[in-house]
Amino acid sequence: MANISWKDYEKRVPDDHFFYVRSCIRQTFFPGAETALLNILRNELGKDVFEDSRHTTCTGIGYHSDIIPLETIMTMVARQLSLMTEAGYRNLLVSCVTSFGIYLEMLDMWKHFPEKLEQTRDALRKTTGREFELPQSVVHASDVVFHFRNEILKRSSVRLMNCKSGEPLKVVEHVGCHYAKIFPHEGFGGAEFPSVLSGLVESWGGTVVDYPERRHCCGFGFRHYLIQENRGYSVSNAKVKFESMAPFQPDFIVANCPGCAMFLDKWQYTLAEMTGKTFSAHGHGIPVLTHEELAGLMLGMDPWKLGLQMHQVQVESLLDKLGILYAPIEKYRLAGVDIKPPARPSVLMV
Amino acid sequence: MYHPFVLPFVVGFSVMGVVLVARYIYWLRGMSPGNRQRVLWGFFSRSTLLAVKEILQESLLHLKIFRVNPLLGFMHASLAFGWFMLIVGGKLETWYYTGNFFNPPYYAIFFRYFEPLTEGFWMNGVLLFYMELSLLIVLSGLSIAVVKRIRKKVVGMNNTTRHNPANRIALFFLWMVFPLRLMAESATVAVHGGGSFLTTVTSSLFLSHDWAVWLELPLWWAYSTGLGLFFLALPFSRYLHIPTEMVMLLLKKWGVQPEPGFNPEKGVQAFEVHSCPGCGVCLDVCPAMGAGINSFQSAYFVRQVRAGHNYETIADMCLNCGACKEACPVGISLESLRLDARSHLHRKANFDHRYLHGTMTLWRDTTEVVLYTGCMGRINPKTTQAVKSLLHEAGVKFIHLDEHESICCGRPMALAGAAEQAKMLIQRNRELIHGQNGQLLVTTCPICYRYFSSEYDLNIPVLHHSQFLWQLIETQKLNRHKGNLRYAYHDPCELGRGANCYDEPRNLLYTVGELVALSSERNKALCCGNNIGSLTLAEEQKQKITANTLTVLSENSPDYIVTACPMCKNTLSRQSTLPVRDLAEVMLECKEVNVAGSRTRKKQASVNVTP
Amino acid sequence: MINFGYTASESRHIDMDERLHPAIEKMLHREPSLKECIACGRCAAVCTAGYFTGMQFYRLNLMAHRGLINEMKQAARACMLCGKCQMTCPKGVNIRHGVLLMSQITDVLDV
Amino acid sequence: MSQQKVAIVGAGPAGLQAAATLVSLGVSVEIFERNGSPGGHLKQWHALFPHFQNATHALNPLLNGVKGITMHLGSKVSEISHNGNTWRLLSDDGLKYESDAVLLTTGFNLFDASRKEEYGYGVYPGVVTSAQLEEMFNGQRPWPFDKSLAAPKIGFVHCVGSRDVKCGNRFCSKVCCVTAVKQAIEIRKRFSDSAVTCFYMDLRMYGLGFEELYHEAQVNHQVQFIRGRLSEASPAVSGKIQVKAEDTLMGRPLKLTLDMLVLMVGMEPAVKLTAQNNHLALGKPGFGDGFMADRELNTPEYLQVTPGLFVAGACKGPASLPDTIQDAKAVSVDVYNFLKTKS
Repeated sequence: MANISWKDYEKRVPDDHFFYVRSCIRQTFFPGAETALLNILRNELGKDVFEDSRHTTCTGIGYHSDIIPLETIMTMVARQLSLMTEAGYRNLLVSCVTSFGIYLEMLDMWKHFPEKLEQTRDALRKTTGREFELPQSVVHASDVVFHFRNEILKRSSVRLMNCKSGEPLKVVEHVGCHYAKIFPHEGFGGAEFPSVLSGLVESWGGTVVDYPERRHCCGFGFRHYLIQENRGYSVSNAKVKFESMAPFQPDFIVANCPGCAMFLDKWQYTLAEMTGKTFSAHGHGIPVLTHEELAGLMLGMDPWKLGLQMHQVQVESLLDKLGILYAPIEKYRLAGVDIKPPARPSVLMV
Repeated sequence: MYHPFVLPFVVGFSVMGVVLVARYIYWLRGMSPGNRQRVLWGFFSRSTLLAVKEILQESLLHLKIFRVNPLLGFMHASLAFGWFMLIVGGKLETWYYTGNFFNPPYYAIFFRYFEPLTEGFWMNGVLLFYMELSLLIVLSGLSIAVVKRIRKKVVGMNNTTRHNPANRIALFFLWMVFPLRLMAESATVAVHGGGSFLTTVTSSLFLSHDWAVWLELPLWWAYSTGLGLFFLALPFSRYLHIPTEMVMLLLKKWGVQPEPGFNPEKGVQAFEVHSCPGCGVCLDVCPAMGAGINSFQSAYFVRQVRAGHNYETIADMCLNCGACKEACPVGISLESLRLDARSHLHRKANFDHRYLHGTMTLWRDTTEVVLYTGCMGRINPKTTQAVKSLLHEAGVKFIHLDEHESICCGRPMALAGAAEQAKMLIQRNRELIHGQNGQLLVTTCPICYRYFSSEYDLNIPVLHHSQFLWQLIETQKLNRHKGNLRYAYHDPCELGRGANCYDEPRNLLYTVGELVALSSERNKALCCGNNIGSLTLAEEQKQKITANTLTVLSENSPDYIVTACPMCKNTLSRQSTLPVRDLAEVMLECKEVNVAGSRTRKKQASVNVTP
Repeated sequence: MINFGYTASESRHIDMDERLHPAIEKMLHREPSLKECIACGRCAAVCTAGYFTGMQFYRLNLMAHRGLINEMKQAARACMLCGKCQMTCPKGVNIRHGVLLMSQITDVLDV
Repeated sequence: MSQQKVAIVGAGPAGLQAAATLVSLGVSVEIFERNGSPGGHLKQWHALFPHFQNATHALNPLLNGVKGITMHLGSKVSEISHNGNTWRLLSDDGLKYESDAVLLTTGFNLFDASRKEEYGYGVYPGVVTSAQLEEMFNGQRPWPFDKSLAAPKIGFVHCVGSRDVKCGNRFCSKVCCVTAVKQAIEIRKRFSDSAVTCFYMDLRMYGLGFEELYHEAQVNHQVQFIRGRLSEASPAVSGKIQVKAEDTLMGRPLKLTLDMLVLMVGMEPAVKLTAQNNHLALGKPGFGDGFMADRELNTPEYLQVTPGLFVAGACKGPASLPDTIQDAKAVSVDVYNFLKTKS
């Protein structure tokens, strides 16, 4: 193919018929985001997104903590694919960036070491009696949202602009490392210039902040934060990133991996407690959204239904900027029942 | 016996008296109890007589200046002693005339106005003549002072002190006083007659009778005002040295010790600081003057210390070579004053050498000589090599204490004003030296030698290697034949002025060759320019001083420039076109070659390009 | 501040954005030759105190120029002011005066 | 015999000097210059090291030297061929010329800084090259930062495209270090309270007067010299550039925000001798790839692969202006001697 620079590399994304596999962290910490994505794809865009309740974890947390042998992971992935084959789908839609990396890694290993593929088929047959076929394409949730960004824009009255001043919002986009850094061809714009989120932001009216530590790791990484002794390393990484983006005073951060979103959000509280400093001018911190939550807001979904009140950094200031209406008293009412709001942090203004 | 014109004099004189007494009491009060005891015991002791003798010799006759520069000496003597003669003469006149000893003070000074005509052999003859002679002496001194101000070369001085406004005003009044007296007395003589040789000549030359009648009183007024103003200015100008020096000499004779630390307003140090007349003798001897650097000389340093401000930069700049201290006619301890000022300036610096515990333990059996080459030893390996081979040749058993690593002797820290913080160095070095149980400590560096002998109180004697080599020659442990090489010997400041060792090096050179005479040597030797004493002199300034010293050293084109200090040798050899050697190297080299040695260093080719 | 059982480490970056510390600026004004140091290491090689401790003047000078005042002041304490370094310095830096100023530097180099 | 002719390819300082010398020796000369005007890089330069001599003082004598000599501007020589003992030149605008000898004074191109993308040249407006800075001093180019800024912070990066295998140039371009120090002083003089920092690997102040320049920069202008090659430049707030480098003497990373980053771009041969045009080769290409070599470095004889083809100036390797002018004179005399033997 003509040699084009990575900046303009476009990845092929199928238009329909996805077999969806969930993310452990996303459904645990951001259940609203998960259902929002499915809601958007199925109801708003009318896509066929099939989900088999029997599918399991992709073993990501264990794999990245070195406690699961490779063969086990291969068999688990094979089992997922067998569910997909059974449901008759060929396009795998992955919700979490880490599992996206794992599925691609396994497929890549099978490509280079066919005997491994045979062993996995044999192992799966012995343990579950199942057969599986390799998927035609593997895409991440943010690929799909990026792919249908114009359709979503058509259906949306919201623009990533300050509703009063009309200024485009300054957005920091953070792409999960396993999205394109392992297999550059699997991400829009390759490893160096991933455009899956910046494309979203720019097409929805925002401007992307190009700050010095833009490509720096957010500090999530299972290996970093699982054991308390390592967490210092994890929070220090996030600190480097925040200190580098702070001068640009971004309006919010959008991330496509549940881990990055969660930690960029949670570490702001920890850092505030540790250093007494917040990274936003007014002391509320920089709100962090995942791409599904952003898409949900664009499509007018209720912020509290999206579960944005569960974020560490409150999002009201962002909602005001976007001009999205929300009922403050509903913030902590779940199905009509008042739940006790979380304790107020000492430094981070809520 | 009174006329209003005496009032300015009386006011001036009494104000001066009050101010002086107040300041002296303030300074004396600052003395420690021990010093007070010494003053009380000294007061009625023989040392007071000695002090009076020295006051006569120095404060009045300025004999020290005479030895250095006779014309300058005469100028000071005539001014001081002449004025003293006037005062005594006035006292005698009034005493003899009125018969009682005590008269109003102004009466003696303006006696001539009150009693224009006096008769009798004593009054009109001897005393009158004596008074006019004294006046003439003072005026002669004054005229030299004026000439010095205009063309200092005539008086044999290259530099005179740049005076600040206060000194210039006081100088002006001093110069006015005596001519006015002459004119006033001549006017009275012109009006009433009488007078001796001087006044009669002046009045006939300048003052006709009717002019004199009109001018007489104004002149006396002018004379009295001049005196009064001078006395007013005295306590705040360089002339404060006149009374203060006398008190200082007394205190010193009584053995009063300077108070610890830098306090120019306490005890004998205060008297020393205020005895500096700013005479400028220290300017000519300062090696930096030859290089055109004239901002930090002692005259200016003491003046700023007295003023109490901006002495900081010049305190750090001086090379501390001791030339000014040697030449100072008043004998002010300039070096300790400067070092005290530096320790005050750098009091916040804190050094910590506790890491020296347990280092360099060299416990060996007894030995004859402990050789200490110091920090600079390693920068001049040839000197160390030479000393060692000479010691071997002389069969002396020695240990080279700091062959591998050395601990600084502490003198550089003292020169930077951090003497207290060098205690650890001194203590550790002493332990190591004593640890060798040697009988003698020999060091190749005059800087260390001076500190070992003054600060260390070692249990064995210490010699500089030049002294020890001379001992070896005298005891025939080393013998050399006389060659015909011409050597110019540079006296290192710390060995010559610092430790009073001038002759041994010269004897050594004399045994092996000819000694070239230099325009300034021994205690007047110039500094090599890189003395460790200076803190803030820039590299270029030091190089200029070195260049100037080298011109003196090579003025009679010697074959070798020889010195006895690693610092001087390193510094001089950087810029010298002549080869520079340490004494030990010369002694070693002469063993092989007695005839004119080959010049090892090619002369720098100087090509003149004609356009 | 809550103790989480782990801490965020400070960045090891030297921030060159702020101008030199006023005390360092004043020191460099009083001893301009300090600015000429090219960190060739000769001073550290001949250093008498350097034999026993990690005393290296060129690093002190670098610390001064990078604003690390406390480390500089602490390291300067080992010096014996013997002046060997100054004898060998190829750029004629007045090292003795430099170290003296460095060891007495306070927030404001008052003398 | 008719007057002998020499074709000079390139009207930079080398070409102009060679032309003047040859004409003074009675040889007829024609110059071919691909740009619109003669003078090479010198015409865009402001001041020359080490004494800040104005570039026009060096350029004007060279230009006056070639008055009356035919000069084909804007014509790029595309073909040089040789048969018997006459040379034929073809230029892309259709000129033909025959001569008895050809003197190549094609000189150098400045390294294209965009090939070091991590320095952000062409990406961030504040990143400029040393040549562009000279144009700013000349007023031919606007300053990339707001001149009324209180204390502008300017950084210089040495060895951009030189001594760097990643750019294919192992050689040192010799003159960028001293140029950087000169420009640093000019910046300090132009913007009195600016802060200038130079990131260097070794400071090669090889010539007379250069160390004094370095001394002046350090002591009189407080230029900070940091030994550490710049790793990357990234955008900071309001168009500033944040640079990261390792201070290898301190062993510590350091961070600095700059208003302008000047890249000291190295030299590359304007005409790159490669396999294709090696018939032009005067023996194996010299040190660094692409520079021409007409003889072994230290021996006077020419390799003379094809007699009559001479080379002078910076096309033989990085050279300062004095080097170039001396070389041009020397080679002109060789050309003259060659012509004498031929006729």
